Amino acid sequence: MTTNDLLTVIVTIVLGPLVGGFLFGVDRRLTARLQGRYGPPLAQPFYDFLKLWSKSRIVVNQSQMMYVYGYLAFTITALCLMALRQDLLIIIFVLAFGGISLIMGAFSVKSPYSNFGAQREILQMVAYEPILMLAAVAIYLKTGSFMVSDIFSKLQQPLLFSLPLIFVALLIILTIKMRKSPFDISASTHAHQEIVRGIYTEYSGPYLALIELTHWYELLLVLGIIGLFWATSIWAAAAIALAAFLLEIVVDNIEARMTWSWMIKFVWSTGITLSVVNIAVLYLLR
Amino acid sequence: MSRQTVVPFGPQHPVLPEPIQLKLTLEDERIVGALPAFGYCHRGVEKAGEINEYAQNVFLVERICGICSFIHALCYCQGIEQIMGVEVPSRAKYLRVIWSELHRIHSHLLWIGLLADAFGFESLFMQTWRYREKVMDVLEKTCGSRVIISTCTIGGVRRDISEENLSEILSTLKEVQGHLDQIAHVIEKDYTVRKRCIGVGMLPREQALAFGAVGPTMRGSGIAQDLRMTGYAAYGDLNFEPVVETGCDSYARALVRVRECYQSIDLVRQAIDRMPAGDLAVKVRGNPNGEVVFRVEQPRGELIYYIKGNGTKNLERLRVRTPTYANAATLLTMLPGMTLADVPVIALSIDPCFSCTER
Amino acid sequence: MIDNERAVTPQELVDEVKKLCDGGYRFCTATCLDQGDDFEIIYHLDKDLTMQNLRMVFPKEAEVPSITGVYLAAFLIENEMKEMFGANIAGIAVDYGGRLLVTEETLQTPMLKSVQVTSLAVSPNGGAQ
Amino acid sequence: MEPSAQLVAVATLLPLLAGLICYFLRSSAIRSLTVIVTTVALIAVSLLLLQNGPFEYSPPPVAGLEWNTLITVADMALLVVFLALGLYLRNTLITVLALAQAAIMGYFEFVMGAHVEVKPALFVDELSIIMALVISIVGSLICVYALQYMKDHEHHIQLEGGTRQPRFFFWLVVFLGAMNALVFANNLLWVYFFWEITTLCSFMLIRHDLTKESIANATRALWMNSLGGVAFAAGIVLMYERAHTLSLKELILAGAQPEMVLLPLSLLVFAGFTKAAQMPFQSWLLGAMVAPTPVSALLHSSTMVKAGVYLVVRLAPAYVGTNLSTIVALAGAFTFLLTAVLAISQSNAKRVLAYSTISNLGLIIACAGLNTPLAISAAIMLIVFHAISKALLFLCTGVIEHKIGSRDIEDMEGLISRQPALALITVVGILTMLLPPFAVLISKWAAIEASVRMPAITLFFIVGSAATVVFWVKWVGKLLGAPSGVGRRGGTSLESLYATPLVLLVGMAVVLSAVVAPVVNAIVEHAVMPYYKTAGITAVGVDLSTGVGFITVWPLFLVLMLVVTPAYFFVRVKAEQVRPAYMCGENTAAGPTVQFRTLQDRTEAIVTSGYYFEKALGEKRLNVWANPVAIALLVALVGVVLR
Amino acid sequence: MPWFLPGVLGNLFGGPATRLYPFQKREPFENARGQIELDRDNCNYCGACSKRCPTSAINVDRTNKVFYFEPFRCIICEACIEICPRNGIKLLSNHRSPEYTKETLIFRAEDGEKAAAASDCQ
Amino acid sequence: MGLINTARMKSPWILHYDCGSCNGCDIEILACLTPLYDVERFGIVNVGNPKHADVLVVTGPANRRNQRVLRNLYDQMPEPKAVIAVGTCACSGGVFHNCYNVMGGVDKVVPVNVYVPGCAAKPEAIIDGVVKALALFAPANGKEAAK
Ligand code: NFV
Ligand code: SF4
Ligand code: SF4
Ligand code: SF4
Repeated sequence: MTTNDLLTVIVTIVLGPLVGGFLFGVDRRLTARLQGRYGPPLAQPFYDFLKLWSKSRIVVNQSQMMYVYGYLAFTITALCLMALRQDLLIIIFVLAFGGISLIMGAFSVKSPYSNFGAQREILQMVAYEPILMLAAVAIYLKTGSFMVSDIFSKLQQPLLFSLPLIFVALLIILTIKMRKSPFDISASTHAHQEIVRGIYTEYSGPYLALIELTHWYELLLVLGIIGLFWATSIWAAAAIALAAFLLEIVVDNIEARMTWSWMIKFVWSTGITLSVVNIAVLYLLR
Repeated sequence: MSRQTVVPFGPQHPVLPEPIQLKLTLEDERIVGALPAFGYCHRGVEKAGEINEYAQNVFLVERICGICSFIHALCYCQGIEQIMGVEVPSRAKYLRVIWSELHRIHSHLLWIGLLADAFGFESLFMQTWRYREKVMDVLEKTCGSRVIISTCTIGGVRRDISEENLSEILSTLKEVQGHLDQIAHVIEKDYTVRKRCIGVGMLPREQALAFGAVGPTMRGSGIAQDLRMTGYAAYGDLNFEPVVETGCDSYARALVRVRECYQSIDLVRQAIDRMPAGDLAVKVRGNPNGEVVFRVEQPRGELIYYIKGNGTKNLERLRVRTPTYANAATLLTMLPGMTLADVPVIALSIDPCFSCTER
Repeated sequence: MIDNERAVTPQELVDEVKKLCDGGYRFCTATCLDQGDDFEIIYHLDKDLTMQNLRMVFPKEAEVPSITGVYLAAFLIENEMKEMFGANIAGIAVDYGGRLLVTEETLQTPMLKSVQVTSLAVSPNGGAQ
Repeated sequence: MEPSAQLVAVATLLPLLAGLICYFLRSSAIRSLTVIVTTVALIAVSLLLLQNGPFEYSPPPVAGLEWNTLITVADMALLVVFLALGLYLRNTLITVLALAQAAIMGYFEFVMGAHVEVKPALFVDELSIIMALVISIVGSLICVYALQYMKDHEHHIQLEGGTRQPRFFFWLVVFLGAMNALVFANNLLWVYFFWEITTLCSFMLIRHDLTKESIANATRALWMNSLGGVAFAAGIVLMYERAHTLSLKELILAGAQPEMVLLPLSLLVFAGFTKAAQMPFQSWLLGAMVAPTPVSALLHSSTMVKAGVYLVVRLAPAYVGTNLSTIVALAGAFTFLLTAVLAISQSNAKRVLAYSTISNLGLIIACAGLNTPLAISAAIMLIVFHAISKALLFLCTGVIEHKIGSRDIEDMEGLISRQPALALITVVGILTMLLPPFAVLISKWAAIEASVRMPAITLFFIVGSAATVVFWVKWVGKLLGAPSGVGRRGGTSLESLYATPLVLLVGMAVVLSAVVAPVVNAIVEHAVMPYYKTAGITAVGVDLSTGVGFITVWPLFLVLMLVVTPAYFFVRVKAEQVRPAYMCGENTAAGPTVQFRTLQDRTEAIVTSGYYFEKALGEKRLNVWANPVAIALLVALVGVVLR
Repeated sequence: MPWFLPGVLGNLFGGPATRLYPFQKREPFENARGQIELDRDNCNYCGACSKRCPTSAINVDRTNKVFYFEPFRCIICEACIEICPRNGIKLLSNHRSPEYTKETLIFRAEDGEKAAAASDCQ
Repeated sequence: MGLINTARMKSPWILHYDCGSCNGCDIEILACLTPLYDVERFGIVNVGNPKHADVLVVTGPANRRNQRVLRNLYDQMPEPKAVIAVGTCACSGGVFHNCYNVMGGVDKVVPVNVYVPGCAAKPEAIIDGVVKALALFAPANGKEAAK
């Protein structure tokens, strides 16, 4: 690890939440406007975070909080790996570790709603993991490597041109990861749901604050993956990620929440088909 | 080893606006058993109705529920009027119709919003409630308050609607109708909405009869029955047909309510059109003696009041059977076999109101 | 006296209700009244907006049959009558055991005329009401 | 005799000796002592073998008899045993299959009159050493565990009459010897002999309890493996006829074999499939779980099924780049995916583990089919790390079953508060199967990166991995789901004969993951190099590189430490911070039982269960088409090379 | 699928419909039922309103001429206004503001124009 | 502490519980969330889970079965927290004062910080009530919120 790498890691850890939190603020405000409301201030996520952080700690049992640390730590790790331009598959695996840690946390309390949330989160994971990995495979087919660094160094043309279908599939994944309708299945950000807050039900106060924080990092990471599709310059990448982000917010507001069975069917049929077709075309044209 | 899950759904639950518990037994997320536990809203209104003076009861019954408040008062007043043989001025009758129908519109719009919230369509919820506020404004303007409008009294009504306000009602309704078109369009066309409602919570016609369903729940199963056809208040003078859908599922019930909004708008227009001038109320003297069963159509269906007076200022018995009381039983047949995600949709599809039910 | 009313005995009740059910009637509700030594239950049924009422009078301690065998939908009201009046209705399909609406801490069988309810509103000037 | 040869002799013959001691000296103390001594010896021997490195050796004749002759005679005797078993069990299939094998071998010996002299008789390369390590370390730890387990077990099932343990340990220990011999042998005939011995051992062990079910399942295992035996025998005959050699070494060092030889190869691979319980043969391994848990652990981790994949991986260089290879990859990947999905609908822990084993074996076989240096490295890594974690999990399940009287995952709810240590080990065991930075996942990563040359296979891998997450995480969740409150409750301490193997295995699983780079460097690279010229996965310092991807393991471990250490050791919760779980407001006070108030104000217990998707993913639903597809793949396996 | 797209975009570009209460206050409607107030000039402490009040929010001590009013019990039903023979009670259209404590307002005849005394309600 | 107090005042998450009300006040609370009143302007979110809530908004007169639920919900909320009783019912029992199953105001069950009168309480009044309650989160501005 060089000093440069270390610097990247530190910058990612420090700046990540600022950018992520701001994006969440934009999300809240824009959503409100799309609904004809005035909406909260842009800094609302930071207020929420601080408030949650300052609340008294209540728990259900004594091991519950450990998993939140895991969720946070591994999500940050995944984001850092991304910033260090490491192996895409490893990034996906590490991100999954974060997610599984949260699931274990939800399971670790005997609570019906958190149990539902955890089960559904597993299903969500099952839905999106393959697509993420297929995207990695498709990128491999273009760059000959799984390294993010090679996307930046080896390509003349944005990935979007050769992987348009994969990109669409990733947009579906982005909806799941951002917990937006129609896929806010295991827990939605603020909307009401049959499973209450699902996987977050039993976390409160500072632990919930950490979960919010993790979301900020996580959002950046998935947007980062989206950004890879126009990685000719960092600004182009940011622009396409932002566009995708805004698109998700609009989609969230024009769809009802679907059920997990529909989600799996849809993501697997549509998402995997899109990916497979794209990969097949690439493979045959190679 | 059991692979079942047994959980309480309610009384406090974000998708349930009211406290009711469903004890759900699930396999994976498929419901195999559902039993409702009541009593979280029970106050004891029927007994209080025997303690209060019969005239005070108007204020009590309109607070049985804040969503269908006016029609409760209407039913009670008409019942007492029938026992006492009071003839109500005809302007009062028309005003009663107007407020009833405005109440129905606000109740149905409210419900559409809640349904949207139940399947996570937040913006549709916001949109519906945004336009519902127009109706609320009209109510506040004409009655002085928004939800418990408290304008019905024994012998007539307590407030008048000026010509100016009548025309404002018309223009507001026109605007609301335009927005309703948009909302109805989304409900009719949107894939996700249809997917979440069609085939969810089936209640075939025979079942609807056997379980005693009423109101839109019953009309969504293809039974054309609407208490307004009996012609209480001024309904006898107005033209309308019960709204019927034959889908027998949550979607059909949603469509019934959407179409009833249009119907109500139309009824208000007709009533304003034909409204005679005249007194608002007649003075009522004496105490009721005798019994009556009176029925009116609430937004949720048939409301039954059984009133028995004994010649004193206190009633002998006041019994209220609200539409949800009848519809609640259908949950027992609609829930099993569906999934957890459908629970809010199915529960809402009967438009439950437990403060009415438990009184 | 209300419209379309007929008296039934507890023994005939289920048969009568069954007949109406077969005739296409929908069960609306039932009303229980405390008449001193007797209970009076009026069953309200409806067909095409006309109501048919069955009035049944029976001594308070007598056991009467449930009609949930015919109309399952009657389980709520029967439970309620059992709970609120202490009417002895046997064989309700879903029996809440007298705990449908009220809890142990509430007044029991509150709808009986003999049970008195006092207002919670205590007048500030020492009860000059 | 050179030192390595002595080691081989100990590794193969000591178990036989120990088995005989166990069988004839029926005292439990002697048995325990024997098993423990054997364990220590085997572990030492295997480590020494590792230190000495590869070698070749042909044992001198004993008492004037060639080893070849000895083994041929023993082989024939074994077939007679099978025949007798078939008759005794009144199972025509077994009888016929035994007859078929006898006929083929008889044809080979007498009609073809082949007298094969294979030099060297023992061919011990890095792969053999790795296998020996797995067998000797993991396998013997299971035997130690079995000492305690069988005591509890016989108590548990209230065995009448004398103990049947001598018999049990005889087969158990002999199994290890046979496996060791199998991986050292160079002559296919020898391999075949030891192959059949493992079949016999497993049959004996599966039916050990002599219940109706165990006998039936043992019989199924026997006929399915006999089918593999027939294929093996036929493969040998054809191999000799077409390639004129039965030396593994020659076969694999020569690179891809001419097309003619692919048929015998495919038959051998077919035999490997039966032993590795690949679909459609999965039922024998699923049935095998009726046996006492140590048997399952042994069958699933270090012996039996590993013999199957060993053969497939071993022969891989001989069919590299052929259609056969593609079909092997497809069949393996298919089994990987389908059994992972099938595991989702299971709540019986041993069945979940069994499906997971089959699934992982499928992955290994698919890697063999991919047949690149990277894929083979991944396969070898999987063999090792899967064995450790899977043995651990079976052993845990066994203990859990004895502690709570059930092996159903739903019953294991909240084990973390009932048996904290045990639950923790189980959870770690599962996580080592599932998550980075643990080695099984690192291997899987390598496998996926290897598979990209055949994206179709990648698709199977990816979807299968997703399915894997479902059943593991569900299980972990059950173990962890503790009621509200603070302070550890209950939990008896573990008997040392349970604790030692468990702790050693979990330690190995974690430590080997942490040092995976040096491990790869020390053995895996060398196991691949000779046959493929390049190393596949390589260690770059503390990092691993697949050529197309790169991972540094230590930062992940660092993060893991950062999470677990403070949370586990420093954060203490006070009682006043505890609130009951959310139950829509109808919760009762926090405490060991989780209840809510419901109808009639009664309290009732919350019941939470995992999702099993029985209707959509149950065995009934999937097997209907999955088995035919698997059979079709098998037909293709032999079919593509028929000429 | 995007049937609601025009709706949300209309909202976005049409600007929010929000009334910025409490920064901008809307005039209450005429005759809105905001709160009731005793008009001391007209009241003669006859107690008719107290008898009619469905919530017992009004208590009148006729002998001492004291009028007790519990605003947190009142449902603004106007029954007292309708029954009062002397127009003793007025309806105000602005709502009563929320408080940290529930207080009973006490109007004594002898206090004349002085503001009502308040006492903590039990 | 300044920043924290600001954050607390700017991010009150509410839990709405209907404790046997007539729905009149409930729909007015819901109306507060909708475009015309949009209390999210103040950072208010209706979370529907006591563990995430700062402010408990209760309607209804509290009946005997419901009171234990209310108590449970209150206990599950982390400190600092506030309770707002919305509507005459929640303040005192209101029109249900002579109903046998009514406790008469939620302050019989949990400590109430702010009483919002009205039947039904108007959205404006509810907003006023929330603003009053928020003052409690900054101890300098009002009474100590955490009791
Ligand atoms: N159920 C009911 Fe009501 C209505 N509509 C009425 O009687 O809402 Ni609360
Ligand atoms: S307000 Fe009117 S009714 Fe009440 S005491 Fe005064 S005068 Fe009498
Ligand atoms: S407005 Fe109604 S509740 Fe209020 S004091 Fe007058 S009568 Fe009583
Ligand atoms: S205060 Fe009035 S509107 Fe509010 S809940 Fe009570 S009765 Fe209903």
